[in-house]
Amino acid sequence: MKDSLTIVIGGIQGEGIVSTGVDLIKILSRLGYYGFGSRRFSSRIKGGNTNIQVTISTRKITAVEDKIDIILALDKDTIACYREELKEDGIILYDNLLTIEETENAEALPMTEIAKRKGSPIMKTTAALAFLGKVLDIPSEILGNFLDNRFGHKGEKIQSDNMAVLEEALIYEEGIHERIRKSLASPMKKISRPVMIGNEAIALGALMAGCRFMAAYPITPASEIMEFLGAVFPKYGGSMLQVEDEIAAINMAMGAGYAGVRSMTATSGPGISLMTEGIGMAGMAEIPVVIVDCQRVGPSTGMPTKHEQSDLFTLYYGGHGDYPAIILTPSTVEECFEDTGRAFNLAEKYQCPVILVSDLMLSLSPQTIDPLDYEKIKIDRGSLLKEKDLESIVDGKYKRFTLTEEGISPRSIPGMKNGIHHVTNVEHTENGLPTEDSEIRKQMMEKRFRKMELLKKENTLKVIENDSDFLFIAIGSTFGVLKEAVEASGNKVDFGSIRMLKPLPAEELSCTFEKYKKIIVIENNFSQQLTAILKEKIGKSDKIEAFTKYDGTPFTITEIIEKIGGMEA
Amino acid sequence: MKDSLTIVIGGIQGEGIVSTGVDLIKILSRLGYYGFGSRRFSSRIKGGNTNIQVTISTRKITAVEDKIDIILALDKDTIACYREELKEDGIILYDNLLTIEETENAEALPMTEIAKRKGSPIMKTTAALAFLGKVLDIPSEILGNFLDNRFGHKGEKIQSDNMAVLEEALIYEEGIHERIRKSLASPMKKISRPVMIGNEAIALGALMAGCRFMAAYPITPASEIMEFLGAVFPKYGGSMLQVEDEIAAINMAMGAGYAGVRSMTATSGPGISLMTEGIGMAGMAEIPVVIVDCQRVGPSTGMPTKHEQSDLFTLYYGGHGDYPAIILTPSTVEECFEDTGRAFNLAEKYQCPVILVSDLMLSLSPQTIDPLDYEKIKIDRGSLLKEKDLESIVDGKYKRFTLTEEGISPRSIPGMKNGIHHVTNVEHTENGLPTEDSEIRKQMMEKRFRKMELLKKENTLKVIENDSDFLFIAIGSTFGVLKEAVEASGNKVDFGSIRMLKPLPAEELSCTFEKYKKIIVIENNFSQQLTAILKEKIGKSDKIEAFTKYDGTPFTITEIIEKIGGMEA
Amino acid sequence: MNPVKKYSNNIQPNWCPGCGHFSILRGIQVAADQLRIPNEQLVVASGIGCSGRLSGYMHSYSFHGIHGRILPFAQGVKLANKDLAVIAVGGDGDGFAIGTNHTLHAMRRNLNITYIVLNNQVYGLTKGHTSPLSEIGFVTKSTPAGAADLPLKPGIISLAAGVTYLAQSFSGDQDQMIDLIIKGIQHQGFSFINVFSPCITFNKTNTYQWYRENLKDIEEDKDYDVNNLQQAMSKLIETDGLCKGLIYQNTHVENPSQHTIKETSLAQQELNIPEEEFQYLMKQFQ
Amino acid sequence: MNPVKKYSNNIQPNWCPGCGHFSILRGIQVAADQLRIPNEQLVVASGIGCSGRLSGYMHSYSFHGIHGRILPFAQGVKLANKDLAVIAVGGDGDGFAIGTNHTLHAMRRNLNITYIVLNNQVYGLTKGHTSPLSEIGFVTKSTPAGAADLPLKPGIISLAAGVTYLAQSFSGDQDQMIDLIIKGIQHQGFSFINVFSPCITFNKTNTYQWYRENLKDIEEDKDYDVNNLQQAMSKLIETDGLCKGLIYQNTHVENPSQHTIKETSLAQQELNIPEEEFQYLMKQFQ
Ligand SMILES: Cc1ncc(C[n+]2csc(CCOP(=O)(O)OP(=O)(O)O)c2C)c(N)n1
Ligand SMILES: Cc1ncc(C[n+]2csc(CCOP(=O)(O)OP(=O)(O)O)c2C)c(N)n1
Ligand code: SF4
Ligand code: SF4
Ligand SMILES: [Mg+2]
Ligand SMILES: [Mg+2]
Repeated sequence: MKDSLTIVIGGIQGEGIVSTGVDLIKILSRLGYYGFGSRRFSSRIKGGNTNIQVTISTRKITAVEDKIDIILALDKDTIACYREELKEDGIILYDNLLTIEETENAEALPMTEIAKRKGSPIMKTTAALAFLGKVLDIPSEILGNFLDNRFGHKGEKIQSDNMAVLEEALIYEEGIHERIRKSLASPMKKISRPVMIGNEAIALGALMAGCRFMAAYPITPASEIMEFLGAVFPKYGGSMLQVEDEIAAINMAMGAGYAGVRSMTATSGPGISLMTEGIGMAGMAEIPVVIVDCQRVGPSTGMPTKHEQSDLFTLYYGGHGDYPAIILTPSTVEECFEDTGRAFNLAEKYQCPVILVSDLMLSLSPQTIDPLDYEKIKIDRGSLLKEKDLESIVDGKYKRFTLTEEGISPRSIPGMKNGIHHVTNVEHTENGLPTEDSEIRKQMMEKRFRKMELLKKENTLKVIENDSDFLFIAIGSTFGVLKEAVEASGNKVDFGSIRMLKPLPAEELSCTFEKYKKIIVIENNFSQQLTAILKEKIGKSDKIEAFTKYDGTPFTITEIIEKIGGMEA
Repeated sequence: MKDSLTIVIGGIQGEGIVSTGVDLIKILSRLGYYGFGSRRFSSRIKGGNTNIQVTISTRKITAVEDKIDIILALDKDTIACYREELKEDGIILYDNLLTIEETENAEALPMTEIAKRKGSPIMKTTAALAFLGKVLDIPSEILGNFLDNRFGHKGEKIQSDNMAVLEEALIYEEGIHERIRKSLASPMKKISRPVMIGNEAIALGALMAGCRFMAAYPITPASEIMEFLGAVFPKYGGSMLQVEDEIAAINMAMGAGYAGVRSMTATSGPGISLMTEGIGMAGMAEIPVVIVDCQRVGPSTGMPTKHEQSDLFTLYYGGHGDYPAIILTPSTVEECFEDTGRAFNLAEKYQCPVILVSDLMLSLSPQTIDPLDYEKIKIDRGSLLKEKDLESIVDGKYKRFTLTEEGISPRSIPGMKNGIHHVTNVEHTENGLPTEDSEIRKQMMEKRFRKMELLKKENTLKVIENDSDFLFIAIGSTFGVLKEAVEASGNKVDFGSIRMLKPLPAEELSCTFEKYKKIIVIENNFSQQLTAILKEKIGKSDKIEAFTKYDGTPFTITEIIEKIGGMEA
Repeated sequence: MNPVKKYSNNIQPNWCPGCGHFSILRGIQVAADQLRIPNEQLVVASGIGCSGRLSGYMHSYSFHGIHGRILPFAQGVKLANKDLAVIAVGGDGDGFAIGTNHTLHAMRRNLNITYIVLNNQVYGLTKGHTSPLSEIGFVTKSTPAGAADLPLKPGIISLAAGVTYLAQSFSGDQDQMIDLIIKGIQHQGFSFINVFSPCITFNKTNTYQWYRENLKDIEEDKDYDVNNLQQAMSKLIETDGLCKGLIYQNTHVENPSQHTIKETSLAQQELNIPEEEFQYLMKQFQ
Repeated sequence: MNPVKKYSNNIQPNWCPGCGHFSILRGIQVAADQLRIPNEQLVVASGIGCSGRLSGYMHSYSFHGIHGRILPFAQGVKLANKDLAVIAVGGDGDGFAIGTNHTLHAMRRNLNITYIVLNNQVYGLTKGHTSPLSEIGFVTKSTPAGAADLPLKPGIISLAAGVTYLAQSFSGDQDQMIDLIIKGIQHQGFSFINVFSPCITFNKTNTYQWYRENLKDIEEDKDYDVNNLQQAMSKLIETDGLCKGLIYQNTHVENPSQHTIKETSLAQQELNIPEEEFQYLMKQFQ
């Protein structure tokens, strides 16, 4: 009986490999287990190996484990890629149509064969799931129910064929699971939990936060956000448009934001580069808008299906001229949900662009989560005026950019009587009219940045203390790996994450950093981007150290454990 | 007899005010004086006040002085704007059509009147020049020759009318200059020197460096570069194209660079934001290309005709993913010329984008320079292969991105036999083919950044030592103001400039900074951009301090003198 | 009230005296008045250029954006609040150089907004550079040997992109212009009005005089059928784009992107989603 | 040598078996062979998309750029070295969504290059999103209720932009395609070939079968005059863009932007300017 098991499911791209992995996580989540899946895929549609590594556990997990208990192979590459990582007692289940070197621990199973016989070859993943179910001792009704449901909307034939494949596989060689059973300890609570990827949590967060408009251009690994909202918006009176490019997307989102709708766009690195000018406009014109960046490998087209965290510099420092912007950096699926909610509130409160940063692993890794908390998202529209607030104002005299102490100017939106005003992206007066007066220019710059001072007081660092002299920091999906590594290494170091990167509460961080001998920043990029931002803002250059990886793959738990070990020496 | 004089010429935009100022500098430069002009203009075509402040001196100067000796006013605003700055013995010469409060030091002169009588009203600037000539004791043949030449190509009528206006103004009230003469001491050498703006020096530098292609989109304050090259290229077998936008400009320039021509584009902030993706591609595909950024006030459309230095962040850190780029920051017109030459050599040597950064004041301020040195630009095409170098290579086996020790891979260009290769902006092998291999990815990232290590050894800091504990640093046009301020304050502090911002030779800088109590960085932006970059790269956060101005106007000499004074206390 | 006063914020435009853009500003003001659009229900959004300054002279909600991107912005406004009257304004460079992509896609998207191009066939604000609409041989600071490339014809391009309302007009003919703007605003879908608007400072070729001599008035042709796409295209090809009047209108095309929006504007939607609904959504993830 | 071999770098394309793009790759290889273009004189540049992978299978100089920007890049190559044969390749999204601006301006600039769009009316590489060329009602991941907006018609748009060579073709008809690519390369100016190229994975509407049934072959019409712009436009409007063959060619338009370049290519120019010449230039500043 183990507390956790790690399974790799691999095969040819385009044959439903990833879905099979997600199905497995969902099925086990219904039984009360937690699962986490890490995908490996290529920038091609069909052909080539793809796989998903899934760790199932009795406790909540935030990354996959490195060593593998079961390889389920629908192609040869999967075995070649993962054999090295197989544990000593690990097993390989493979389609018996593959010719591989026979070994003790390898079991040939008639996956395609059964699929062909009872349905069609593509249903071999159903057979695969059945075999996995047997090995893992999943009750067959659970499997049956799940798949019945899953194929329900695909038409009767597909549904019944799949069920036939399932049944046939389940009765194949009854005793197999006796021989190679991999049993998991009982879950703590036998409750069914949701399985989500970060992008779904972001989209759901946006919906709950009152976002009702999205304009976007497809790109890996961000497209799921537009797909989700495109599907659900009609029901809630919202609208998602796929537009001609990212420049149109950000500008259309700003137009909607200006006109009073909570609006957003989502993209990845190349799209962020194209949105640079637009984001600056949101800063200057004080338009609330939310931009999601799901980072992938750069520079340029880079490795579109691989993981990296290398847009931090451009998000933090990009865009000509100086303007305020807020950057949130959630590091779990739950935080993706909550921080998206927060993003829309901040955007309206501070009237500026808010960027929510994810990364490929956070955006795309399916995982069991504890049910999301409805209460976590409360809509607060900031200083948005109501028509009655404007009653006392003489028509034409409303000051859209009035210089307030906090820097925030109450905002009217088109349609409101007495709130009429001009907005220009040229430097402007309180009335919003263009000016070249140097005194006004100075005041307006200071006003726009004054807004950010308020935010700097908010808590952004989360630290889990283990009474160590070393603090490990990571953002995005890397935090999940770090967490697992620290726990696996016996909680030897303190660790944490920064949830709001900009404005960076330098004082709070400085204070916290004071306590440590070294701060080790773990990040997936070459230029030590997060480290550099911390050094610039906080100083203490000698204390802050980067641990980076930039080969397109996320950190493994082992790599971080080794780094933790190294610190002790 | 004074060593220097400062004159403001002002009037309505669109009436040739700036040209009159430039003419004055040119005329005096022919006599051996140095001049420096600082323009003030609006983002409109006709109407509104525009003016140019000109300092004339017997020694080389790099900024205008603050206090004014002569106001030459063709409108009332000019007087209102500058009266405060007039020295005690200063005088005002104004068009007698203006109704202004009469004062002791103000002289009404019939500028428009004479222009109308002898030619047309627009020629009042010629009358103005004549009156200035009289006050400054400029020999009338010199004036005559200059203007004759100047209007030569505008047609006979315009030429002769202007000459008539000149004559009439010169004979008007013979004795006037006796009363209000402002005499300058004799120049050191009576030689004629060129008058240039930074943009002309950049364009000329590009031409001399072998640049033969430019694609660009017009924008203030960069357009003069495309205009100059558009005019001269045909003669030297080059081509300048105004294209549909900045995205096309950078991509077309890259296409030409890839195909073996030294090529460039030039723009300002908004264009830089749009080029962000393209610049990253040059980094990834290792294409030599030169991008000039003439900074203006941001963010967004900002103040298009005002001065700022606020693109440093985006140039330094902008663009998704990590890629190498070189940033040069000349601070005088002469350096604009030389550094542009250097930019093209660096681009080919290091096969990456090279950004030359200017600012509105450096780009547009007309000034007398010492003749540019032909020898300063020597074309070096780096590791560009010749067809014969490829003879031994088997067709199809050439490795465009071969992993060398220095990171630089010898480059073939289309048309070369045996040099055939693929280039992709996806991560690639040595052969240039796409790969998702994490080991190769790592090697390629390291290769691309290894190139920059070589450059970090090059000297980039220029420091003028005055045996002080304080080092003042400025880049771009601010350096010129700093220089004048330090000299005027009696050389009380050390000062200098950084000529290559990226890669920043952190070691050299760190070593130099070690010697000082404080390093004061003077810059025109809100976010202390240069200061932040230095802090990030060099540490020593407590020593480095920013002195900023972000109201759209450049520093005055007095402001910096005061800051220098403050350091002593 | 005087229609111009009603929609003017009393700022003196900073255009050169005689600039064609004055006439278009007035045209929009008069049209808004005749249609009795409440000031607060009107949004005038403009790009960057001399033309872009127009929005800054309106007494209405008005927005002065960045170069070439005003159409996506204006569409966002309309999508957010379908009850607003949205007019987008820009220069020929704004709409047919840097912004061409958005111009075409806005036309095929066919939202119910009006787009007016202040077409002077030159870049005014940058002090005289060539435009993609400048004629071959046009000498500017950036084309010292004369513009080399075939000019785009906004009318032809927009028909090709599927525009459902196309009119061309001239700053020197206010009456027709006002009429065409009114019809454009009334049109249910995307209306595009290309107004030839002389730049008296930097375009010495396409002057008021030149347009008077060269623009053919389509309304003089009694047989002309504004609903006939083929005929409209032929007329434009035949006149090399130099014609004015209502050239084409198609009232049968829906604007479905906009129809995804229910009766209530997005900006007026209830934002709070009840907890049961949330739990229902969460169920999908099990 | 086998023409395909001669221009192939022997990398197995990673397209789905049956993808229309295979046929176009072969078409380019055969055309290059028939025109005897030396491998090292050929530059094939492509955008991003499944289509964009094409350049990576050529044995020639080849470049795989960024999404939507391959035409400016390809024009830069040609301007730098007019002796090269330059073929730009991209998807329908690449050329008519994000890249539309460049597509139109490349056409009016009329440099002597060939542009081939691998038009599957869908985004293949992002796994099935709508394209601006998708038909109304087309259901994709991003248009669950069906595409809402009028599709752009590449043929109509390009005629409107002044293209001097326009052909449409079909992956399922290699012979005609090769012929049209050859003629396109031979055309002195910008040649555009819109090839309908089925995406068998994500476009279940516009299949091989569908194109076979719906594409009208212009070459069957003996009276058709390829030099008549009006007729070409009418034909495209009439067939709603669904026709193939050589649709329009204009051999009378110059490509002057290119003519600014002297006999010698820019890439072969002498770069050093003699000192006297420099001094002469400096004199202008006094
Ligand atoms: C991204 C960007 N590029 C360039 C500019 C500079 N610019 C301002 S207006 C303009 C063109 C103006 O021409 P047009 O659109 O025809 O308007 P007009 O001034 O003629 O009315 C340009 C290139 C800018 N503001 N932003
Ligand atoms: C700036 C940018 N935005 C988005 C993407 C993602 N992307 C890659 S290919 C593509 C579209 C592919 O469609 P198409 O051009 O029609 O080519 P196809 O794959 O159908 O051949 C998109 C949106 C990108 N690479 N770069
Ligand atoms: S420059 Fe031309 S377009 Fe601009 S305001 Fe003057 S006349 Fe009008
Ligand atoms: S997804 Fe479509 S376009 Fe892409 S390779 Fe497969 S069939 Fe071809
Ligand atoms: Mg214009
Ligand atoms: Mg496609």
